[in-house]
Amino acid sequence: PEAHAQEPQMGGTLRMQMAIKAQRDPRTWDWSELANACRGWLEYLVDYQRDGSLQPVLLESWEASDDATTYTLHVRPGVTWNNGDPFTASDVAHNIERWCDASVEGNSMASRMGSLMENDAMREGAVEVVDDLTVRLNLSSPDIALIVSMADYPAAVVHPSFTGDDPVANPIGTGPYLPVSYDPGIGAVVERNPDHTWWNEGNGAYLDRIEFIDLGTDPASWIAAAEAGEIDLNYQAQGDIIDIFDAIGYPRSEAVTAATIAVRFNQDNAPYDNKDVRLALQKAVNNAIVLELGYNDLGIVAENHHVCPIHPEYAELPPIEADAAAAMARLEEAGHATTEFELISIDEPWQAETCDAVAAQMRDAGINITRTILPGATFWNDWTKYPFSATEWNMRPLGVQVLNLAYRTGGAWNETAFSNEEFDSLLDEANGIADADARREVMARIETIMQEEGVLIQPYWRSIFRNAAENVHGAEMHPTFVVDYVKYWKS
Amino acid sequence: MDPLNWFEILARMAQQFLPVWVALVVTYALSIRFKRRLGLYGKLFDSTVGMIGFGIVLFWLFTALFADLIVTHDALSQVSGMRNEPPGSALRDPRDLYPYYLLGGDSLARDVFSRMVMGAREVLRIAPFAAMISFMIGITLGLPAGYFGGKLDTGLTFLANLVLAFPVILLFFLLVAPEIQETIIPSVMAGILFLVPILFVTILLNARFFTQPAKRNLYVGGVLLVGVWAYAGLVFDADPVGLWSMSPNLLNVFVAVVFVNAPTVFRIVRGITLDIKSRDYVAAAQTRGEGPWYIMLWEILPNARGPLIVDFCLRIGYTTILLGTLGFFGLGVSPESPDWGSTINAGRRLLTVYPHPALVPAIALMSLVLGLNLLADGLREESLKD
Amino acid sequence: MLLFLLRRIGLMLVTALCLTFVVFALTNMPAKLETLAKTQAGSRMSDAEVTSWLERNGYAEPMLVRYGEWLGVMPGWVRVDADGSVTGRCVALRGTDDAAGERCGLLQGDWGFSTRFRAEVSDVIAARLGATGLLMMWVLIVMVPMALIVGVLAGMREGSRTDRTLSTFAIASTATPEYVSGVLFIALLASSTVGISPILAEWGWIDGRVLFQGNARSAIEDITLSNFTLPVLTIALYGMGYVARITRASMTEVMTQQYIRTARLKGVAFSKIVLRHALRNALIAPFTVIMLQIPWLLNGVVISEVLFSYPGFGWTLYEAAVNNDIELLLAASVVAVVVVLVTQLISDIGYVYLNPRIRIS
Amino acid sequence: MSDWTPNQPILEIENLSISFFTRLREIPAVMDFSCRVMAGEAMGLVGESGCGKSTVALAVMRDLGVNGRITGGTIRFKGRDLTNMGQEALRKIRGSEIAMIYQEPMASLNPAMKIGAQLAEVPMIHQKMARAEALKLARQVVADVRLPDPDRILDAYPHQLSGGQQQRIVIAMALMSKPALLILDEPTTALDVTVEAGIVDLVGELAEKYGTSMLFISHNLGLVMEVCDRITVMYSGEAVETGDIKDVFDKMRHPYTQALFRSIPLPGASKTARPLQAIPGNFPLPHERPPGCNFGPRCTYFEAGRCDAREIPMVPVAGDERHDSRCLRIDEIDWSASRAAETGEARAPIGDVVLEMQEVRKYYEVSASTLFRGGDPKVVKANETLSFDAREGETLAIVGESGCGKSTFAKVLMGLETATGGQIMLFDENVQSTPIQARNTDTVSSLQMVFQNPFDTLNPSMSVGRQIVRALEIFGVGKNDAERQQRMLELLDLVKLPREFATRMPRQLSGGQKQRVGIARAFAGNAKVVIADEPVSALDVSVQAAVTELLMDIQRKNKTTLLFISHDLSIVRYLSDRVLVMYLGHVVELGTTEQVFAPPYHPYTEALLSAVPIADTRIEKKRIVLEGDIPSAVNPPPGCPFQTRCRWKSQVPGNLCETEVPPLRDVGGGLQLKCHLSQEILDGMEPVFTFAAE
Ligand SMILES: Nc1ncnc2c1ncn2[C@@H]1O[C@H](COP(=O)(O)OP(=O)(O)OP(=O)(O)O)[C@@H](O)[C@H]1O
Ligand SMILES: Nc1ncnc2c1ncn2[C@@H]1O[C@H](COP(=O)(O)OP(=O)(O)OP(=O)(O)O)[C@@H](O)[C@H]1O
Ligand SMILES: [Mg+2]
Ligand SMILES: [Mg+2]
Repeated sequence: PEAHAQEPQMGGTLRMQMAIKAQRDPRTWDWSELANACRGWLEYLVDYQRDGSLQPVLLESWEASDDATTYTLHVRPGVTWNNGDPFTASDVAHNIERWCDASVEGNSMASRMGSLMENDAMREGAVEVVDDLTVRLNLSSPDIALIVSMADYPAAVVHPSFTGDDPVANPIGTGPYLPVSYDPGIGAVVERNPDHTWWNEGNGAYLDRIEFIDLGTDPASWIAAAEAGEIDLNYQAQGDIIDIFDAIGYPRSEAVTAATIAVRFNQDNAPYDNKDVRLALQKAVNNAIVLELGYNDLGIVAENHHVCPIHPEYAELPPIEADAAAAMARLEEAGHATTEFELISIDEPWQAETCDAVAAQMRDAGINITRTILPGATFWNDWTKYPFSATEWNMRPLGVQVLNLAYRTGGAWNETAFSNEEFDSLLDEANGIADADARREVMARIETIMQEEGVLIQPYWRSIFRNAAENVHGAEMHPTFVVDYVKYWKS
Repeated sequence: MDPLNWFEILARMAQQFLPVWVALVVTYALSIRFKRRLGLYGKLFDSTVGMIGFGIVLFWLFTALFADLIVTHDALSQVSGMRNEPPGSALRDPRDLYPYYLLGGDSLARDVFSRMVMGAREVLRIAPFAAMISFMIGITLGLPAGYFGGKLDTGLTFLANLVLAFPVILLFFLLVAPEIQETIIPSVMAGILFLVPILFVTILLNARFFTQPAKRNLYVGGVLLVGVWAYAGLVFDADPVGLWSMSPNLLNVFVAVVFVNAPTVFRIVRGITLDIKSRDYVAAAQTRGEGPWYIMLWEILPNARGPLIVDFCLRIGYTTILLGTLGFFGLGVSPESPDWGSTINAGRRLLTVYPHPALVPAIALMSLVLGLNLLADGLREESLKD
Repeated sequence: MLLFLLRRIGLMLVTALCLTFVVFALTNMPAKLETLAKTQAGSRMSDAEVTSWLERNGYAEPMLVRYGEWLGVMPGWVRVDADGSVTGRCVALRGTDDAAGERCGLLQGDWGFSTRFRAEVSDVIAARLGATGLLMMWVLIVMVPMALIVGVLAGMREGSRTDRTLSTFAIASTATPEYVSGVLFIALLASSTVGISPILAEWGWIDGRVLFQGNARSAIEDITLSNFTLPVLTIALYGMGYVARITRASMTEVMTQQYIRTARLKGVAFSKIVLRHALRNALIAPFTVIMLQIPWLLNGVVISEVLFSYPGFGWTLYEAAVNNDIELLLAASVVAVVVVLVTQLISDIGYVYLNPRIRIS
Repeated sequence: MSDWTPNQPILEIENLSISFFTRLREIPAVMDFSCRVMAGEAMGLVGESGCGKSTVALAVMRDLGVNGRITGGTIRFKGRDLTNMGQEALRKIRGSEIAMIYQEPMASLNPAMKIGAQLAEVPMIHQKMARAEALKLARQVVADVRLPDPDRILDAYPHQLSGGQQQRIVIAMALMSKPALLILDEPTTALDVTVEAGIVDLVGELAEKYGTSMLFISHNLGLVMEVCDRITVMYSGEAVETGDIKDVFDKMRHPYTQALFRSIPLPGASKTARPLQAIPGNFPLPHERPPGCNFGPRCTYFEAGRCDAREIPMVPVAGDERHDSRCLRIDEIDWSASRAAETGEARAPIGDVVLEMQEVRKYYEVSASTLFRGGDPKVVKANETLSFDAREGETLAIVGESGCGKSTFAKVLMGLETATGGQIMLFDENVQSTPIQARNTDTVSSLQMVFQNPFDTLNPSMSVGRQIVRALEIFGVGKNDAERQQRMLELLDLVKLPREFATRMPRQLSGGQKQRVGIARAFAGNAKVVIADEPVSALDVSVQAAVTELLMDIQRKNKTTLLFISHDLSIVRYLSDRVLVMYLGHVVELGTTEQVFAPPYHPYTEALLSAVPIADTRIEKKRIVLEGDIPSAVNPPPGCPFQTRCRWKSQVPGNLCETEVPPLRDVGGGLQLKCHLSQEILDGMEPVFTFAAE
């Protein structure tokens, strides 16, 4: 049976619990679910693998210059769109241009393409179509994360005719599947496209049909559906839910990630503009206990600097220690012994629980803290402005990526209002070092600054989990929540 | 240490509840002794159903009162190693803490027993108070609507029906939303809603004592003083002494709950008023030349108390359920609050493996509502008998 | 009769108008619009992006104007972009550029567009109402006879042991809110680890892993005993106690009436007294209550549909509220008002037909 | 079947004791009650409210409810003991051999069943008759009770019939299977006198026709006299005297019976000449009965040590057949001795006009049926052109059937409603369109009202004293609380209530006591004019007398003008100076009491008088039974309001009665009539009452 199990089996219908949200332009996607539903026909230039490597998909290969300012992309030959058009270098260029259009609200790709942009649009000459199968990118500044960014879920490659908002309504793509139905909040169905020859024929597209079932956010109903045999796997399970799924015959698969929760201060708001306050609050919290109580010990302890041991450039610093008494003393010194702090979080259970655990630690130390939990819809309205709140950060393959996004002075997603010249310039420097080991030295200093400035309490790096029935294969949890159902199969 | 068995758990819980038992015994002994002199309350002790119901309600009431004496742990503190532990589990490292989690730990390693006890306080702090304000509003509007009739009645009834036509949950989603919390809407509504009780008592006393200005000024002045003080604290959070205050969140919940309940009370009061106003003693008051408010508040209202008290009991129960509903939709009061609704909702996810964190507050909530219902039933039965 | 109906319909319209305006006002507050923009166009948008999105999608006009647009008394908004493409409320709804500048609101039969479900509101509501209609039908089929039987049996002989037992049961059932009973039912009947399902499965009494399904999603396609029992039971149980108590009260009252005594002293047997003399009179009050319960059950429907993820009207209402789907919410409130007032109407008319005392005079 | 023969008693109750078991105590409602009804006999059962009349009746039906139990004695029906009969056997007897008729006709009929079905049920159950046949029988019985158009009635629901018609249906239902015994528990109390007269006639006739025995329960001695052959007087759970009607009425042999008769106004009684005598003290509650004779504490012939020593047995009265009394001193008392206080006080002098009403009209607008037919509102003409005046110290009685507009008039006068037209002058002040809130305190306090229902006039949740003090506060009497308190106690004295009643709650008072408090409250502001809207009609006869006397007393003392509204002509005759007879909102007759009660009469007054049952064997009465029902005030008949029921109509030439409202004209001596009848016919009218013997 062992050998038998290795051989992918063709056919079958897979039913997966996953939120189905209203579709829109891929570059503005803000939920991986949006991308996952479309992965059957919208493919990517490159894929990020579970093991951390990058695998070329619509590209065959690429090269970067040493200083990471010039990239040459080789387009995979023989790829066709499902309407029959061949896939060429100009399609690649067209997509990059789309990504660079910052005038589209919510286009998050624009923030990743900064080195190719100028005035909210693609810089003249940034992208050169060398020939039908070659594209050259000329960067204005070094960017080691450019190719990795192209594996991010909003970087789905669309046909030049795609204008509207909805990739389901007009599903022209290069992949082997086609959408059958798509009802936000209810579910979606994709089926294998019989009229299209997929470039990677034979290495996937095993399933005939995939049904996504949106069961809402309440994990109890996922369990109920599983108990009733209505789903084969879930999208993601958290905390005790994982155990329950285990118990009812849906074993878990784990992905160790650099995804985390940032319990961050906004330095524009008093009293968090006071570094002593920040450090005192940090000191009151034992990250290991937060991991245990807030996240069931399903991850690894983090060190308040937002660089993960699995990042290639991670530099190990001396361990941090919690000390409730010292924390309170420091707070007293800063004159905030009786100040009432308010920790805001979204209503997502694991985040709320983590914050509850953080708050409980602070309370144990004698700090006066209250909690506020906001529903998702409202939380995101002001997520960068809350004085003291927790934000979930998905994993980025490189350590510098999140730092660039979230801690650089004036960054759009800089929710901490952290502004430190040394940090900014060190980050610039790191961005230009393509070699990870070389980058690590700069990183050590960057991480230290983060800790010394008390930018955030980052209790842990979370592992993420998926439970699937035993006859589902290839569907192990992916660190960036990729559901590449093209590769899944059922026995 | 070994975990406790069920017998030990029960024994230890009974021990923790000692203050409640004492208070219960004293109350019952006194009440039964003097029941003939205590009017409707005394009659309650003639009805088994009523006594059981009252006992349950009183149990929770005393639990709320003596919560600080009863709890074994802080309701918010989390103890390492106690996540989802079953009832009777011993603490790994008790130090100076109570060595057991009597009813186990929840998913955040907090003591389920203590949370349930503190939850009683949380629930009994809001529900009766909200029901009371609803009643005052329903009464203040229902009396004139029933008494004067005409356009006023038509208008108020339309408004009441308007609110009643609103699906409760939609109303909650619209009113308890955090976005609304930041606007002035809750404050304005609270401003209006909390004004009514003050007006109510003022008119009540004025109607009664206007023939004796000295007394009237004293009473009304006193009421206004306390009223304005509480009002400033509750609505504007501007109480100089700091006795009265309400978080915007709570205020919002409060306003929403009152808003949902008041129209129903209005309808009941209006109906009773229509009935009572045709009685001769009302006519007698009219022939004395009494003002309409005196007649409404002193002639009609006291005689409507029977059904109103019954409904009040039911309404507290209903409000408790409503608060739970809010918790169910994540709209509840403060997030760590041990109130039963949110606790049930939090515990329900793990129900199939760790039933205790959800079951304990669920049973508590059920028993309180059941008690209130039984009490109302007993009261209804006894008030009909004479 | 006609005049009466017209008056009622008029009242309904006015109520709906007031109500939708309140809903409109509350859902269109700046903060809520911001939420909408973010759920629609990306949760991590900047403020400037939000403003421009709102402007481009017609949310920037004054609220009254937009309420007028929704009603259909004002022409829908139109926007001509620099590149000449025309967008607008009616363009989107009708699908042609010609419609720009027309009125397309409720009066024209356009219920608007649901931002959450990306579909015409009328389609969404129609589909979901159908689903809830089925649910309600089963709830009533289960609840009403059970409640009436319990109530009549209990009220038949006040104070008897049957009465005490059944009344306590009825009270307990009203004291158990849906979110408690639903949860208990799932734990008890729909879990393969606790409750009775594992035992039954072990004995081989049930084929699947669980007795009933704790999830009713599959009921949209095919209603089965297994997937529909729990949601129906959950709603029915809470309402049942209430109706049963009303029936009991009504029955006990009727049983003390003179005419029952007359019948007894005429020599009518007890069972006949209950069936022929008491029942009809006793059922007048519960009838009204049952009708008035229907809108009240909506609460339970929302909870139960969300709990069992059954996409009906209650679930839609929840989703619309959570996602600030303005036009869907408005339509849902109109439906709610209509349901409330129509049931009231039926209850009034039914009362008259059941109660000969009013009918003839 | 037992060996019962028709010459044995059909119902024989022996030493019956019945108790109700409440949570607090056992209430012995009936003790040692015996009574015997022969075939074809009508037995009357009289006594004060609460003395156990209904309990006896229900015991015969074996329907005492969950907490009632027969604790001793036997009830034999046709020789069979009912007390230990099984349910099934009982069911066979109920409705077929014993039938019962209750006080409230409306409540006795199932509102949701057609009359026909309810009637037909009886033979269908007992004789297993087919439905069609049963309906035919029903039709016949309905015709027997003289209901017009039986087919329509069989097909109607109860509410479509008037009260009188309903009561006839109830009687019909009882007669459906020709029962041997008919129990009637106050069958006419809820009905108007004119309707009552019809029913009483009917019952008598039918009993004769069907040969039914009757147990007739009533507190109205007059009624009992008209219907029954024999009577049993009950007091506090036991029979105190029983015998033939004539024997008991003329030669009563128990102090209670005597006292009862003295407290009802008989023709000839008058407030100045032969005042009523209330029985002193209160009726004992069943569980607070004194030892020995129950009536002892209230009896003028009470002899301590003897009457309260032991149970008193029933003893036969010498010289009479089947006449028993429960009195120890039956042979010692001089039963023919006239009453102690034979002379009443002189009537108060009558002063100036204090109140004058001119052409007062009150119309109500009512929108018809609320639900289905909206549209045009209808007008209820509750009062039509009322004109009269009242003087200081005078008692003006206003009589008329239910719904004729008496209370409306009172409300208009009080200012609770404003008149539609006309003038009301109170002490030369026009108060016609001034609602009460706008009147000044003096006017308000000088014009007060005593209400009909004693159980309703006091706020149940305020102590008696408080309610009086509140009136004092409002009327501005007294400077401070202490003074008002003092005045309140004086008022309690005035109405002869003990002072400790001040702290009692109304529910701790009996009906008569409540009514006294109501009176005290009305006089709190030294009222000059008091309107009493049926102040005693809800009270027991003996209490009635006491309250009436009290009102008279106060009137004499304060020179109050009393407007006494009533439908009870006996009491009106007893206490009023002048009488105003109303019919359908119109004043049909107005004159002094003597004038009104003697010919010439308005035809309506004549009928009203003849309908009054008189508990005096010496008086003979003309029987005039009014046909038809009282017309609705919403669409009154054209012309004379009474023309639809008037037996004199044929005497008026042409169709004057149908077309023209007659004017109110003086027919001599100040008597005013609203009638088209010519003076000769009026002068030729015969008196309704004649004293037979004298
Ligand atoms: N179900 C009962 N429970 C307790 N006491 C009762 C019950 N029914 C009657 N009684 C008491 O029994 C006594 C006799 O009542 P009953 O109804 O026979 O009087 P009644 O002579 O018919 O009076 P009325 O003229 O008012 O009808 C009263 O004191 C009453 O309070
Ligand atoms: N508020 C009102 N609205 C409409 N009609 C009324 C109103 N009050 C009284 N009526 C009508 O006016 C007429 C006279 O009523 P009123 O109460 O004066 O009669 P009454 O002589 O006092 O009768 P009763 O002896 O039954 O007390 C009745 O037909 C009654 O239905
Ligand atoms: Mg009686
Ligand atoms: Mg009246």
